[in-house]
Amino acid sequence: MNIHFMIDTFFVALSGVPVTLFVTAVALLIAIPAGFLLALSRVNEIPVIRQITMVYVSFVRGTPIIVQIFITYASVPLILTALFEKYGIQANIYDIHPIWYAFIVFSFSTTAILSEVFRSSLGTVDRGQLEAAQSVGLTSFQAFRRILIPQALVSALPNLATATVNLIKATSLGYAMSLQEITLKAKVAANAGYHYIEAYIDIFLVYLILCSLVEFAFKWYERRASRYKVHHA
Amino acid sequence: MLEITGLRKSFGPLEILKGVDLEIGKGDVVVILGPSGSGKTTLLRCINFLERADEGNAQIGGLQVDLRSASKKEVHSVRQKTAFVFQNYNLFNNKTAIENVAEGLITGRKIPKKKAWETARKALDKVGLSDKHDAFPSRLSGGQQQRVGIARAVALNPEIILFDEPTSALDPELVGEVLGVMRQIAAEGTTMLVVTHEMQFARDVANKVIFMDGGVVVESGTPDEIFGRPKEERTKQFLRRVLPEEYNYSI
Amino acid sequence: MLEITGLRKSFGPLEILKGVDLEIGKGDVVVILGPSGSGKTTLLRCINFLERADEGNAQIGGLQVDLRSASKKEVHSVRQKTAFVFQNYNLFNNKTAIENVAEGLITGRKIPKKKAWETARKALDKVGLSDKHDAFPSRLSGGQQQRVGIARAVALNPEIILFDEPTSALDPELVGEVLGVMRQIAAEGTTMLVVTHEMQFARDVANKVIFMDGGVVVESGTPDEIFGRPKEERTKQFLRRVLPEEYNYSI
Amino acid sequence: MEKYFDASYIWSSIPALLPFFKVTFLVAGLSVLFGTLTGLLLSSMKLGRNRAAKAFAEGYTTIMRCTPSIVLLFLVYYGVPFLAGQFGLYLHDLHTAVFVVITFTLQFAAIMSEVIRSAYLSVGRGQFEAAVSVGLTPGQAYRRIIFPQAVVVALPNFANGLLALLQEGALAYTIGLIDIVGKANLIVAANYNAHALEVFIALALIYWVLSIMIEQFFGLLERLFNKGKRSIKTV
Amino acid sequence: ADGDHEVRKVKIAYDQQSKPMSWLDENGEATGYDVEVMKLVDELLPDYEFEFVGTTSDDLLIGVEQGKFQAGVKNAFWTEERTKKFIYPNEFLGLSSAGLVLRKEDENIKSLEDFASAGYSLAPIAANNAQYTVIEEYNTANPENPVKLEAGDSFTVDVVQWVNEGRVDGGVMIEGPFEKQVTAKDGPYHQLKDEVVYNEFAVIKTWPLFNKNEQELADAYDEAITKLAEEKKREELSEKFYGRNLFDALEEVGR
Ligand SMILES: Nc1ncnc2c1ncn2[C@@H]1O[C@H](COP(=O)(O)OP(=O)(O)OP(=O)(O)O)[C@@H](O)[C@H]1O
Ligand SMILES: Nc1ncnc2c1ncn2[C@@H]1O[C@H](COP(=O)(O)OP(=O)(O)OP(=O)(O)O)[C@@H](O)[C@H]1O
Ligand SMILES: [Mg+2]
Ligand SMILES: [Mg+2]
Repeated sequence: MNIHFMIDTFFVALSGVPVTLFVTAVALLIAIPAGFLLALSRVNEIPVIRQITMVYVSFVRGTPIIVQIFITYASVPLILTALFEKYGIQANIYDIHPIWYAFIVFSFSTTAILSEVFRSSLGTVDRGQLEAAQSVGLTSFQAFRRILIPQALVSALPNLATATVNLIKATSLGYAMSLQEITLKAKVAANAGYHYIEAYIDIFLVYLILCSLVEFAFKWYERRASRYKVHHA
Repeated sequence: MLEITGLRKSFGPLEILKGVDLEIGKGDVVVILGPSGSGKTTLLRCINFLERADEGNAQIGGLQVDLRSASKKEVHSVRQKTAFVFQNYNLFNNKTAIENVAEGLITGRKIPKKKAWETARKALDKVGLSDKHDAFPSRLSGGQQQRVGIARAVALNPEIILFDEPTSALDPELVGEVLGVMRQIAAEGTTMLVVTHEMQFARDVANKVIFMDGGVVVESGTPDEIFGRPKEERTKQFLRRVLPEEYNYSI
Repeated sequence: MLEITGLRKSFGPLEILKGVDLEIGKGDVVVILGPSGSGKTTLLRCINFLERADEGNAQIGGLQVDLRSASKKEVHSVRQKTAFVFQNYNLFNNKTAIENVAEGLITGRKIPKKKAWETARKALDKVGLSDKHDAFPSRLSGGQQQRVGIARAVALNPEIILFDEPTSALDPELVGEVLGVMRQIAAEGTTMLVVTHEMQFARDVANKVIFMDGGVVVESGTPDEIFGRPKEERTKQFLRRVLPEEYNYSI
Repeated sequence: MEKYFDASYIWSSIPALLPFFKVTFLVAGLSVLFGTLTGLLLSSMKLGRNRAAKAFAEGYTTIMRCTPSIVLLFLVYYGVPFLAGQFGLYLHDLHTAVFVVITFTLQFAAIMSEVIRSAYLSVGRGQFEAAVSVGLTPGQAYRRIIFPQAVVVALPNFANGLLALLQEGALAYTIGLIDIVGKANLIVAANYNAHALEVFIALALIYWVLSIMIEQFFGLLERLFNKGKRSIKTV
Repeated sequence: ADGDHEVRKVKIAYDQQSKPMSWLDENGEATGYDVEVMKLVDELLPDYEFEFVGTTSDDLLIGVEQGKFQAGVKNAFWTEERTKKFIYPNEFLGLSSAGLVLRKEDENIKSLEDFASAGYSLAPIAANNAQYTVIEEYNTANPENPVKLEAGDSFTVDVVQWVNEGRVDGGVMIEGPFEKQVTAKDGPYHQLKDEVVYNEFAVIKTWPLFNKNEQELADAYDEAITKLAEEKKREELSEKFYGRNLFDALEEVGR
């Protein structure tokens, strides 16, 4: 074991954290509203959208992310070029930074997972809350924004935390798309001297720290958001 | 003030309201009595569009609406004219007592925040909760929650308040508390439509009592008429079962 | 039959029961009254070991136990001698009405299945649920659920049944129903300890009334003594607030 | 696009991939079995009164949730034989699948401990109290009353965990286990990396069909166990 | 083997997805240039019995270092730093021709210098791949004119297709796979034979890696490989797996 290398590489791996967090943040920013809308479409049983949502969710939940990454990475450029050629659009899609593929893949998969999270959390809010809001003159939109969503959020938070932690871990597969994140950086550093054990330990440490912090932040926020609740023994 | 005609409502194959007519004047306190399942709650809910009626018209504070096909805008204006006090309170769990009361004023009525809080404070004080403004519903006793619910309705200063069994989930000591508050509001001239099992309240406060059964209004009249000289057999039967014997003696 | 001495129980820093003594003879129907929070539920729960007391002894149907440190075996035999009717029913959600009643007989008492079902059927019929044997709790009305709860307790034929506000969640018509069933069971000579707010029931059925407040027994006696000539100021105050005025007149 | 994409590779890969499903299945099945049992133990530690056990179970869950599967896989694959070696046991000859099963058992146990804990808590305490009050022992109360009700709540999350496990199992090929994903990689390698897209599409199709089957199956189970429970439509 | 000697079983790991250097074939057999040479070595060593264990590149490196495997073959190149982790024997295992896959019109780019000067983009290379090391070393030696090197994963990158698509301007490939994909009549990309070219820029020695405690095994290997070299066995296998006898170019091999 090469401790010196391990310490150096720990910081190399750490330098991949911003990319990881960036991808995570973008995926969440897209997936939270999109997942919420999909959840609403299933809850309210909107005909066609509901079926499409179900098929989509089962695909994303059912297939390994690495396979989704691969398919996206390989086929999106092929499809786009074909389209561009057909419509005579002058653009070089190969200049696209790999992070865009990461955005696509992780937004899609997180949206599917969050739609399920939100669906179950909306179910925990009593219908009476909506009725009470309407009876004091709030519109449905206002009722959702001010009363229902804040309450649904509380029961969604633990699952949201799990989804976020899983997303952060999943971005490590971004190495397959040359995404300069934690795992790839550590492994590149390891190559010169074949220091793979040290690299994996570094990767382990970085994720452990990162995910523990995220988990801690969610727990803190959950306590804050649920301060209106009484916890029974 | 409020006039309902030909209100019908079914759930699936079950017809719950079979043509209900109703008239309430300004400042009236009307009590609806009736056995469980007779459609009292459904009636209130249809008036406030929490359920869509299958048929029926309403005239609420000068506004004429079709209870079946009212537009979103009409629904909204009816709700602006009414307030609902729920049997199980339905306070906003994520808001404190005062926020519960202020919410409808600020977001629904667009009243400036400062003024809304002022109104909310007064309403809570009126129901005797001056010391609980900042408590979340989960930290309030049943009677206190019900009073916040009433304050929430009163603060809106609506043309009519609909009460759905506001005391049935309370223990006897708290019942007195809540009825006292309602008495006071009635005395101030607010129009009220109250579903309740509290005969005492009906007799003391109401100026009209409606007896419902099986989705229709069986009988209506002054409290003295209904309690003292009920005409219909069904009404007599119900009152016999519900009133404590001593009460009957004392009439 | 049942004798409790020196029962104490705290939750954290809060002392809820501050030394309660109690004696019930065979066939007695004892009603416990008291304001909310006085420790009535906690008392019943300690007797059935749903809560561990901090101190106290009990003698239940010939069995002497320490309420604080009873062994697992002793707890089990006390529970075999008692039955509990919960305020909020607590029926087994995953079992039909008849399975709810039979469960304790088959699994707890080791009674052969056929015989247990026979007993369960009879118990349900007795509480007027002959047509609901196979319904799941979620498809029963509140009054029906409460009656299944009573049938479940009665079928065990225990030495004593503990009731915790068996009617407080019911509407007035159902209250009558449930109290009727309890009257009938009392008439059959079952020993009962009942926490209730139903004064009518206390007066008609109980042969002893206990008034609790602040974790102690304030006063106890026959219904006539408690309702007619209460000695303690606190008792009088409570009764004034809880009893309908007419009821006071009629005494 | 036609120049590179040849759908016939999809159809020819499927029959080549399918037989390797039994490896995936075996590994997932064993991990689910052992993971659920361990998860049961962990959740009882979390719910119990022993503070040290509780802290251990909670710490364990956090660490497991925060460790990428691939890292855990390597830690187990090298760590377990290393530790065993300290006690004079030689484990390097164990089949790779054993390490994969250990890894996913450890991970699945963490997930299940949370699933079981929340399912248990969702069954009101009143159910337990009612059961002992009619003379059941605590053991009987758990078995006959609490467990059947908790299962209903746990099922959807259990299905989630199972699907996740099947996916994560895809990583087992990194230590040389040839399950269905490993086989896909071998097919791609045998083509000198050409036409990988088609092979992976075939792989995705298989997984997709499987996940739909699992979802349907669990939907069925839910309806079966759901007797007596009133399902409330959301919003 | 003489009877009183116990035969020692050793595990030789190989990268199972690296055709034609080493791979697991359709029949579940280990094969490829590296594996076949090691099989011949095994035959010459009566005291040893080789067991070939297929795995991935990452696992192979960790496994050999930890002693899970006694040795491993994965088309590994030599670097100074790696000698701290592994025993490199005295004798190399084989030769690897590394070249640039380019579009036909870029035929004139013959070296990494040319490629770098043109400012071209290169297909990502898996970080644990020997080719990555080659480019990295070139970049270290030519800091003023580096190749745009990006790490990725081998299984997501299909060099011939990417170059032809225009997704990248060039990619590094070993000659063997290129032959089998494009030049061979039944190759999956035979239809592209007039659109892409392969320009060799280096022939490099490849080595087996031995665990630090396996000096004896490494010495035994050296002995055997010397014998094989005399019999020109490696040349035959090179012809068989790479379609060309790389040993012809041995003179020019720098390292
Ligand atoms: N959403 C619904 N779907 C189907 N049936 C319903 C629904 N809501 C109410 N009902 C049925 O309509 C009937 C009348 O219900 P309603 O709640 O109006 O009675 P109520 O007079 O308020 O009775 P209670 O005094 O018990 O509150 C009942 O038989 C009830 O089962
Ligand atoms: N598990 C608990 N932890 C802390 N405090 C408790 C707990 N259970 C009960 N209490 C407190 O003990 C006191 C007595 O409760 P108990 O339920 O025995 O009252 P009660 O007489 O049954 O009242 P009610 O008529 O409202 O049912 C209350 O102040 C209650 O808040
Ligand atoms: Mg009602
Ligand atoms: Mg109580």
